[in-house]
Amino acid sequence: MKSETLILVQILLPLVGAVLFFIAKLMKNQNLRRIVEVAGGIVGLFLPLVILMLLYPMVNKSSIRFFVGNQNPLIGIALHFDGMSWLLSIMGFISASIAWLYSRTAGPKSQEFSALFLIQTFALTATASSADLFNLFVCFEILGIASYALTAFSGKGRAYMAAFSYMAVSSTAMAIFLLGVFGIYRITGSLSYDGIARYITEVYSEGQIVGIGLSLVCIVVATAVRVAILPVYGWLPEAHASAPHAISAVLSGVLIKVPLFALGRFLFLLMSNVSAIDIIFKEVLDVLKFSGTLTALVAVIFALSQKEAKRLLAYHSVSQIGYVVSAWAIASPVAIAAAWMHAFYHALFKGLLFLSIGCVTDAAGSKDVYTIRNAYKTGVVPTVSFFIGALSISAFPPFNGFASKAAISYLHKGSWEYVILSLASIGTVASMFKLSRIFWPIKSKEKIETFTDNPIRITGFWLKFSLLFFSIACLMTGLFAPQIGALAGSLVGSQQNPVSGKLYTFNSLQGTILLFVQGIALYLMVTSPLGKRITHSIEARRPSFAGLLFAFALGLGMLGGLVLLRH
Amino acid sequence: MITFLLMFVLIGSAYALFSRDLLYSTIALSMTSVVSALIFYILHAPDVAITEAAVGAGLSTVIFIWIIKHTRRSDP
Amino acid sequence: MIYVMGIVSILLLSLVLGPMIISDFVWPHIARDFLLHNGLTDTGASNLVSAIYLGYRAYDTVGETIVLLAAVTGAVHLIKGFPASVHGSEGLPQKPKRRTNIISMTTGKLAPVVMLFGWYVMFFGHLSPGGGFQGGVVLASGLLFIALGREHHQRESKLDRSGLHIIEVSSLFLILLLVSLPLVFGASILENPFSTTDETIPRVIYMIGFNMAIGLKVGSGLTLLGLLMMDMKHDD
Amino acid sequence: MMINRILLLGLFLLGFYGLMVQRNMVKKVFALSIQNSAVVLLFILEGGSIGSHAPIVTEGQTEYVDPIPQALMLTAIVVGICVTALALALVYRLYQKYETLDVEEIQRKANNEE
Repeated sequence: MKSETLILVQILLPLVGAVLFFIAKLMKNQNLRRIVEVAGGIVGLFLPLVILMLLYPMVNKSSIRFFVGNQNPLIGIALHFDGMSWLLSIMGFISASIAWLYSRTAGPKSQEFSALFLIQTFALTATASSADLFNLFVCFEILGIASYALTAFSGKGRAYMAAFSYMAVSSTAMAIFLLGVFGIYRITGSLSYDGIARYITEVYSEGQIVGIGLSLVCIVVATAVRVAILPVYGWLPEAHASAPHAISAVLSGVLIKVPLFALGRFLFLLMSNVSAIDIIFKEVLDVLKFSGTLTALVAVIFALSQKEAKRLLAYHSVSQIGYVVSAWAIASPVAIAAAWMHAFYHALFKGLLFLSIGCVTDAAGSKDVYTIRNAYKTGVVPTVSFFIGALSISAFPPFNGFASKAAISYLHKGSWEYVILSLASIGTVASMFKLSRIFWPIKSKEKIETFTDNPIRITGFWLKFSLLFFSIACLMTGLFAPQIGALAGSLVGSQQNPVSGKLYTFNSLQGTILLFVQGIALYLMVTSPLGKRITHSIEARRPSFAGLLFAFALGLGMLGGLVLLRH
Repeated sequence: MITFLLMFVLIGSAYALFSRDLLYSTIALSMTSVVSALIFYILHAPDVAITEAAVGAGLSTVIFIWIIKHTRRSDP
Repeated sequence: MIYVMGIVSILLLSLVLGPMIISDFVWPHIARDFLLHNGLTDTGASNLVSAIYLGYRAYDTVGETIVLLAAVTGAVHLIKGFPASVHGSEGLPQKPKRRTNIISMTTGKLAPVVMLFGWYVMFFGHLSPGGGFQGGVVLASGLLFIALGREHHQRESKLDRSGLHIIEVSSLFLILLLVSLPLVFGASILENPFSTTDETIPRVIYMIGFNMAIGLKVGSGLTLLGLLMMDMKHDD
Repeated sequence: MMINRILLLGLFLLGFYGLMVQRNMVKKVFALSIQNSAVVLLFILEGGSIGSHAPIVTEGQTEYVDPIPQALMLTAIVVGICVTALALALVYRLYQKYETLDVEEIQRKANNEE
């Protein structure tokens, strides 16, 4: 089997799974339908993981570059399947298959849901390995349409509004992405990354440099909408809070990261062989690094002030993606490996948090962090898995958040980003402490509405299986972080292992304890009467529809102005 | 010639956005689709002309009329 | 307040998009010259747009069919999941119940012509302008024409939904089959299978097959959406 | 040639302004499809500047228009109509639930609902 065919089979298998689900929808008798559904799930989600294992030796040696259906390089669609796309596909398939298993008991069980879910997974892997601008546009559109429809599956009024505003902002962004593709094709005459890089070297005139710079700004800002960085993250909290739990786990875990690394493949390829455009890239990436770091802090402040559990977690996703962007924007191979590691670990512990909090709030019947108590009665598995997720996200040593956050803060050693990122992690500890209140036993004098009298024990095999899998994965990846760091480094082509060897030194443990003390102190401040007033005022301020578009125009204007001022 | 038709598209879209009655704005929108299909034909792009005519004028008008039938016809 | 934000964002956008759109560049003709010479020989289609659309960049077309599939599935699920009878639709005044037979007579005559045109556009997509999508959309409007003309109760008998569902799923399966067909001939995925064998079988058959599969898929998907929108009854 | 580009830039900005300012949800979907058609018109208008004949291969003819933007715009038009169809299905469900098409009212009702 040639490696090209294996790669395309691995990309197209989720589609076969989706077709199986459509066939299952047509079937009349029950058990035949269930068999076809199980077959669809296995073919669509688990078989590609096996193929990825087969592909590892080939990818480890060198990246596989080919044109789909070996068409002519000038017109055909290029695909680069290198270490990065292997890593992204692994991240995508693991969190998608576990979230799908979770939805077998708790989530929507209709065949259309699973078919759209598999189409979304197809779009993830296709985006991860595409090396053609217009093909990237089509993959972003499939990703978008599948996630709008899946967000609306939860049936709540809020979900429709969230899906609508997400759709409006990203289809405007995609129209501007098309303008970027137009600008680049008009100057270089080619759509594939290699073709663009080759023709760009002949760019001399001032006008062409400005033209290319502006189209790159359009493409970067359009992708920034899907990655939810500072100015344009407004759509994410509402969409992730109102989507079904399995979908918010995949949305936060994978869907906001793959576009970032796909954009990285395009930018870093161009930066490596073109000097004239290099100045523009440096500035664009600096701005992205700045806004990524700022996102980490601003989103944690918003997260601290939320009273709804899932919205608190959604703001955390925005802050964690801020971490990933601040590492990714350094653009050195070791930085990209560290960014991927944090993205993968975030997919694991954020998926765990969304799934556990989701089923606990469903069992409690209310979403408000201030009113739920005694959630530990819902069962051992949700409680333990929540605490593992909370400790991972707040970088507690044995769990995986500790290793990846150490890797990122090691990158930023000594610069102001280091200070802001550590402030953000203190905020993370405080908000996780606040979220864990729902598990505390009720004290007699508190008159908060609780569900002590009829604690609904959470049952369902697949639900528990997915929670346990994520918890064990968080623990294992935390313990074996240096090995995973080496794997990521070798695949991305960086000699240095992003995870520094001596992880559990004395001062790092001391730093963690200091972090936790500051976190608890911040938590006490937030729940003080003065703190409550501030948080209520922050929480009441919701991003309005026009505000989303205004932020988008602001971001585009800022970056475009930067390029125009330079020339 | 094309400039004139483009002005027509611009005016039609402006009317579609700012008119009080949604039914008239749907008609204005499908008219702009037909005119842009004509522009594509003039620009030697017959494939895109057929697609724009069939999808833009045909399908999106049907969907917009359906949504108006099931919601409200007049703007606030 | 919103108007101020609107004006400011328009100015910002024109600041960035203006110089990009308005600046004058010579349009590259490398691709056009290449296609001019070996577009016909490579894919066998004289319509160069179809040559790109189904030959060189067929992977985009597969992605696009999936976009349409996801949109139609999502829209059908959203519309069907909610019984419309709860809210009287005061959008348009209700049409008088007595239906004149003018409508059914004209649609009866007109529908076959539209359907024929749809099939023609689909089958001759590689020679004359047209192709899978355009043919599918015209076919769907032809089918909806027939449904419009019918009386309410007659509509269910002729155009029952399960028939269309089966067409949609089988055409989707046909597309996946066509995508992997070249493997049988030893070529890679999405490569024209008849390019490796000797010239007896013209290459254009692969493209006609693709056109037909996409046309059927688009046609049945959009007809389902149209039927659902028209009479809001959910039977299956 | 320049005037056409300015008109198309105006059409795109009109779509963006309409999407932002119009409170009626159906009008926002209008604005989305206007934006999409503005981009499609720009591609085909610019692509057609290098030739004078439709890209159907006929003997002795070399002055064809660039077929690549046309093939790309077929995809963009279909994607635009898919986004419109899904958006209107969402507007339909929102209307069934909140009895209004006004974005601010819906957001107000959604906020104080939870």
